[in-house]
Amino acid sequence: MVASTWFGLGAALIIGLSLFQVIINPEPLRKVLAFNLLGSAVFVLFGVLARRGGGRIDGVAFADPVPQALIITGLVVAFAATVLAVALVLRLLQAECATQDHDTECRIDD
Amino acid sequence: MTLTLFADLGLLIILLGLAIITAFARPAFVAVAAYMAYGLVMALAWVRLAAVDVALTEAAIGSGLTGMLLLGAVAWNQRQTEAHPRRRQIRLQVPATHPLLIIVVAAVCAGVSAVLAWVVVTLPEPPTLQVEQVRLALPATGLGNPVTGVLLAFRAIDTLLESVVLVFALVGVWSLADDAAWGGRPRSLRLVQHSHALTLLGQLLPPFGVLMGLYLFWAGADAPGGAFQGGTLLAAMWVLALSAGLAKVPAVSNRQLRLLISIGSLLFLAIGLAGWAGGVGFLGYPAGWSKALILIIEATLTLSIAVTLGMLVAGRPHRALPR
Amino acid sequence: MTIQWLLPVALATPLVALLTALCSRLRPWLPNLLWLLPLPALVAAVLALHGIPLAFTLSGLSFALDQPGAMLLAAAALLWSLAGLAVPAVLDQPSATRLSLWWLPTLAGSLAVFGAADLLSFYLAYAIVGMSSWGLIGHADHIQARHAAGGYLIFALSGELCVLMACVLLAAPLSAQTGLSFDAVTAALPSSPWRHAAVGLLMLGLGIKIGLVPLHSWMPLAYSAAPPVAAAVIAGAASKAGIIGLIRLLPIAEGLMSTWGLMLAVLGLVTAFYGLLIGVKQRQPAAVLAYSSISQLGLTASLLGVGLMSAEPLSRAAAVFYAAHHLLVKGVLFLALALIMVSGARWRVLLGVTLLGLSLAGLPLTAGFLAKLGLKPILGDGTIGLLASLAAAGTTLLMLHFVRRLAATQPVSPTVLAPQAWLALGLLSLAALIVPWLLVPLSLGQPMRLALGLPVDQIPIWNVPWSLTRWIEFWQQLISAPGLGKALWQVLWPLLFGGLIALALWLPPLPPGDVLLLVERLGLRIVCRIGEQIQRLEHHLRAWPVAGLALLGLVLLFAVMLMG
Amino acid sequence: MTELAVFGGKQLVVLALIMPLLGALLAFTIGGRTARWIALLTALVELVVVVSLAWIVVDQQIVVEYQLGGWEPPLGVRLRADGATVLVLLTATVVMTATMISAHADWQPLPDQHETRAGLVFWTLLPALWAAFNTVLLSQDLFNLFVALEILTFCAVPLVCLNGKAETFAAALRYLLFALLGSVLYLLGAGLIYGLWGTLDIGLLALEISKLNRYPPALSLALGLMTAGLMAKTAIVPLHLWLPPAHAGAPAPVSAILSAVVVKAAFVVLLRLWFELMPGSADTMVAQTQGVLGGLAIVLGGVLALRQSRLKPMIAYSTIAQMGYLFLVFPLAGAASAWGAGLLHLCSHALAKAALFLAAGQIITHFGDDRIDHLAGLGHVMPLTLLAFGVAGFSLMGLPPTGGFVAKWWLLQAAIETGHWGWAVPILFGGLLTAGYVFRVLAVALRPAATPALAASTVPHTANAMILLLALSSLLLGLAALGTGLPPQ
Repeated sequence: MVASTWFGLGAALIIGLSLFQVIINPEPLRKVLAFNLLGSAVFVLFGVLARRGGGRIDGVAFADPVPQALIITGLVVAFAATVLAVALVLRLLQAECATQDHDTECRIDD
Repeated sequence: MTLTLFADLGLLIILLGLAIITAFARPAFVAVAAYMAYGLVMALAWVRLAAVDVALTEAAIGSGLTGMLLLGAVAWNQRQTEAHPRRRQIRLQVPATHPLLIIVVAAVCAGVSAVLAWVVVTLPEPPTLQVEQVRLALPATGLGNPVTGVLLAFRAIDTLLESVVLVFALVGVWSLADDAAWGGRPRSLRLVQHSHALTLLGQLLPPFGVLMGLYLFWAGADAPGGAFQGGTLLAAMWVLALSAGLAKVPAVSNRQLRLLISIGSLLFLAIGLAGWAGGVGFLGYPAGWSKALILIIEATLTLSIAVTLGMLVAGRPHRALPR
Repeated sequence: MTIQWLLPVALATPLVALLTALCSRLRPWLPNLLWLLPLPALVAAVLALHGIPLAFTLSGLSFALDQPGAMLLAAAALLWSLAGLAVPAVLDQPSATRLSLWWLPTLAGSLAVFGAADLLSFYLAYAIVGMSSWGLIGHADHIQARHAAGGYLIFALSGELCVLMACVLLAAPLSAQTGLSFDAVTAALPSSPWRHAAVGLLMLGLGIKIGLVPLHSWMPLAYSAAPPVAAAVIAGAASKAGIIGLIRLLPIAEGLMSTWGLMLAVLGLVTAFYGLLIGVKQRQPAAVLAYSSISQLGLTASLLGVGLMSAEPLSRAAAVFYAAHHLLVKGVLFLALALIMVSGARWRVLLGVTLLGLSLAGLPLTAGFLAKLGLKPILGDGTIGLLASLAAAGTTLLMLHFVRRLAATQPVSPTVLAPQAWLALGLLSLAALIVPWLLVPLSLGQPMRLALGLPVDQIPIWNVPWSLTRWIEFWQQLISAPGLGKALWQVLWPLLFGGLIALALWLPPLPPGDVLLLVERLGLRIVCRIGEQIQRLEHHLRAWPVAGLALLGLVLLFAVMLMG
Repeated sequence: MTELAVFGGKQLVVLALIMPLLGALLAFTIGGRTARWIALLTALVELVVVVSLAWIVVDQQIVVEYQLGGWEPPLGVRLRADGATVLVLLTATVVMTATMISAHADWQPLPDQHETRAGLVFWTLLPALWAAFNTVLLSQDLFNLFVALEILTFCAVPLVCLNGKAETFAAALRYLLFALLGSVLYLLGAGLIYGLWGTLDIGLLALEISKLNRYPPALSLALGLMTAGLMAKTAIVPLHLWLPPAHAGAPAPVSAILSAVVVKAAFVVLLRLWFELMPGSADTMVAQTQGVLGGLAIVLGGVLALRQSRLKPMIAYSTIAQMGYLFLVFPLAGAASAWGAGLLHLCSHALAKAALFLAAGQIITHFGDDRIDHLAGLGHVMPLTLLAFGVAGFSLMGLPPTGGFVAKWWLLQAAIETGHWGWAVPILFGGLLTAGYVFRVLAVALRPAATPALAASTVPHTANAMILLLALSSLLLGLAALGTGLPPQ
């Protein structure tokens, strides 16, 4: 088995781990973190596919450029998602603190 | 051969360990720190997978900016928890889930992992990918880096959308402001009131960083690098300067700021439309002009991305401008 | 000169009037216009009866007037017009305005259902008339009306869904070339693999509309909750949508559905007697009329059932006539009730009501006599014929009971009605007495000849233009027929029998709605319980871990399924 | 230069995609009071563009294809517009334009203000969302679809909490996270497919897949991942956790767009996957499962809608039920009419649902109460709004001659044609439930008010006109479909 396949297996494992966290962990920040982990593992899988299609020219390894471009786009999109999610969590925190100060109940786990 | 395989396996084991810590560590700080470390090691892994462009992006955005963002959020969360000890934790779900449910979820996740692993092992040989097509088409673009070719020529629409994603994400972040704070500046990024070390760093590092960022963008045409990597580095330098208190975050109502943010996408769109006039269609480059046009697009994109990423890290406006 | 524009204009007039309701300044005028709006349809129907074919197609929906449709349309338009005349008199201004908003779509649907020439347009009109009747029934603002309207809605919707499914099944064997015309539908049905399901669903759906036992419970509640003037048009005209549906869609001429025919005949007869039995125990005059409607519509259904059983196309003709007659008479009876509830009982009105009520039972020299006579050759002299005669006896009993309850009706505060209301009642009564006589040669010609022992000529039943000379000739022949005396007695004996029983009997009252009330309370509780359980289930499904689990579960499930 | 002089179908396809994008960027850059006018102008131009495109495609019976940058797939990305695409495109355009016009007076800056937060966000993100939706419709590239779907989510989420109420932040977060989960799964699937054939173009992939006798494990897993991920974004039961709070909590114009347009995007991609990549998959177990979930959604959504006490949550649950109908297309795909039925249902539901939400918005603003039991007198105060509500409700119920009716008719026909009678049961039962909640509102609203002194409302005429337009479009759509004849071939 070549090294890239090992990376693929690792990515599969990390995907399972982070999916579990995304579903089970109740804290939104930890969910966001797990999402990032999940996304990065998915990109590794892309990278493994790219590497499989590559080879060596003049001793320098190269990989299929298309998945690489897709990963770069995907990383930026994932960053945008993270920013938005974190901003929402912070805003929610602030709203929660405000309601706490007024000592009123606010149900959000429904 | 075996030596590199051992090195790769070692890298993989470190990655797995850091992933497990990220996922399962109790304190949020530890988890985020582990994730940042994971990102850096992952950049190494990308080099091993022969994807240097991705390695640069991963290090800049995946590990650096994301890590910074999460670290800030965790810190803020902790401060608020201390300030409001009776505050309920925000949860999207009831935490005390039934143990049976947890076991079932774990089993299903393990199932997904197992099927994925099986699929990875049984992928057909030889792979049918696009290495050849890209190599044949690349000279027409005048570029030397195939990844940049894919990003800015073959799949330019993806890149255009990717650049606007950042703009709209920024609008989304701003939308969370209080109505009273609209038009004002985001909260100051200064971490501590007065730190000589940070000020020094803020003064020393940016010139090098900016240089490096500009190089990354310039090199991107023929070597690993490009607008996103360069822009991220520039943004990081700006953020550093902001946290050192050397510069002020601009107000969100600032016209110039908004133009800086959208100019990259607008110019991209304009050059894309000019393709019609050049007879090569939307998002096409007339023969001979392509490298120059791509460089212009990349230059403005780098600028816009840098400003947008910096503003994204700064967050929603907090204080209204004095009328 | 072409007058093809008349039919679309006639059918669209109520809808156009509905549009004027959008202007708040015009809205209060609507009730005063109600009598005018059905008149184009009346003209169209009369022209069609004179042999001028009217038809049009709009965006896949085709409408045309053949003689059965025109006959029912003429009667319905008359009723709608005259009842509309009475509306501003019996209701106060705001109430009448609100009623008009539902009156108009119901009117539109009720007229269009007789003109529909294919499956789609029929279902369109049928759904419109069914849905907008809901507004007429729930018009009054009291709990009883809401209750009745809710009950009606559940029944009507279930019925409509059955009809929809039946229509889809009927349309299934058709291709784009044949289109969805009724002829194509009934022609294709016998060989269709879905014929039994289609006819069964049709009977179920239309059975709800015409109140076949045990699907009748909504009718007494609805008719007694609705304002009587609205009940007049619903019981008179709107309910005939079910009859025209049976006439159009049952493959009577094909004779391949004898089991279904037998079922419909038996169910119809059971309904006829059931309506009578429960009806005589009612105290509210509107409820008595409702049960009478159940009974009469049941009899019509049984007539069609016998037709289906024995492949007798004449049954359609007889049913059309029977329905048209019932349409007008039921309209008069409800309208009389509407006027009396406002102004108090008057002996002249009661006398007229008695006469028309007995017309339903077949009183000689009334149009009802003709209707009963037309039934004879189709139902035959056997058990079914005897039962039909007994039903006529029961109808006599029921109508006398109604007159007694009507006489006892005391308005809360007697008011003097505008003369137009009495004019409407008078004209409608005259129409109910006279119009059927005019229609007889077209529809009942052959059944009556059979009944009277005259030779049946070869004139086709449908689509003979109506003319005065033909009409006089027809009656000259009939009056000189040898079998007239016997036929007269056959129709008269049940009437006398019923009258005698009416004198002898006095029964304690029952609440309207009978079975529905018993089922309702239990049913509601069960439905609420199920709803609660579903809500609880949904709440659990919305928990994040459960939804996430479901998502991953689906991923694995799909992957495994695709790997096969 | 001739290309510039005459806008053919190819140019129109590109314009349909980038006009809203340009509008969004300009609205953001210029901001202030001008943002609104830029967005409205964009909508009008886009309306002209899409109508012309639809005219060309329908009139000339052609499929317009465009290779972006001139690069042929598998290297480049291709846009494609066929009859079905332009129908959905046109529907979305009508909904968007009508919603924008009806909301044009909302969130205006006060005289001493330069711009408002909600105003800038609404007029920037709505055109952006539109651009993303159009990309989803037109793009033929699996990864490009992913990016477009992500933009759609990123624009929709901030709009959900536009009013800044605490509970809407939680709803928005829930929406974002679940949608992200769906996207990640989709992306993973797309990656695996690239690994198999080195292309992401739907047309090329369909060719490859048609050569297979048996699906390799990677393809099976990829399709499973993509299907489930997209289903999470369409909020099919049991993946609907995010929809009710988000759609009910958002401002009414946003709810209208979310329910009418946004949930449909993922469904369109799903249709592409199953009808274009794998034609003839109607009898597979997956299609049956999708149908079962659809039936479940119809029942669950209908019952929950009946049990809501407020107008907007009721309409939100109605969306869940109506999405269920769409999923019945998969098991019935063997019949010729199923595809048309799904498309027609999608469009008529979009129009009707937008009308319902906008009407609910006007009711909340001008009647001041959206508790269903408190609506007595509404018919007197806002007759036009209620009329539009009623017509739209009838379309949902499937009363003839609305689009909802024709769609239901065709679905039933498909059920008979394929011999899978069982699917008729949820279709018919769902109609009963829908009628239940629509009539429940009408019954109360038509009652005279408890306090008779309710003044006639001052609902702006433009808003009423737009709501009526949407409701009537749903009706006209049905008539037009009837005009094309039955059954569709």
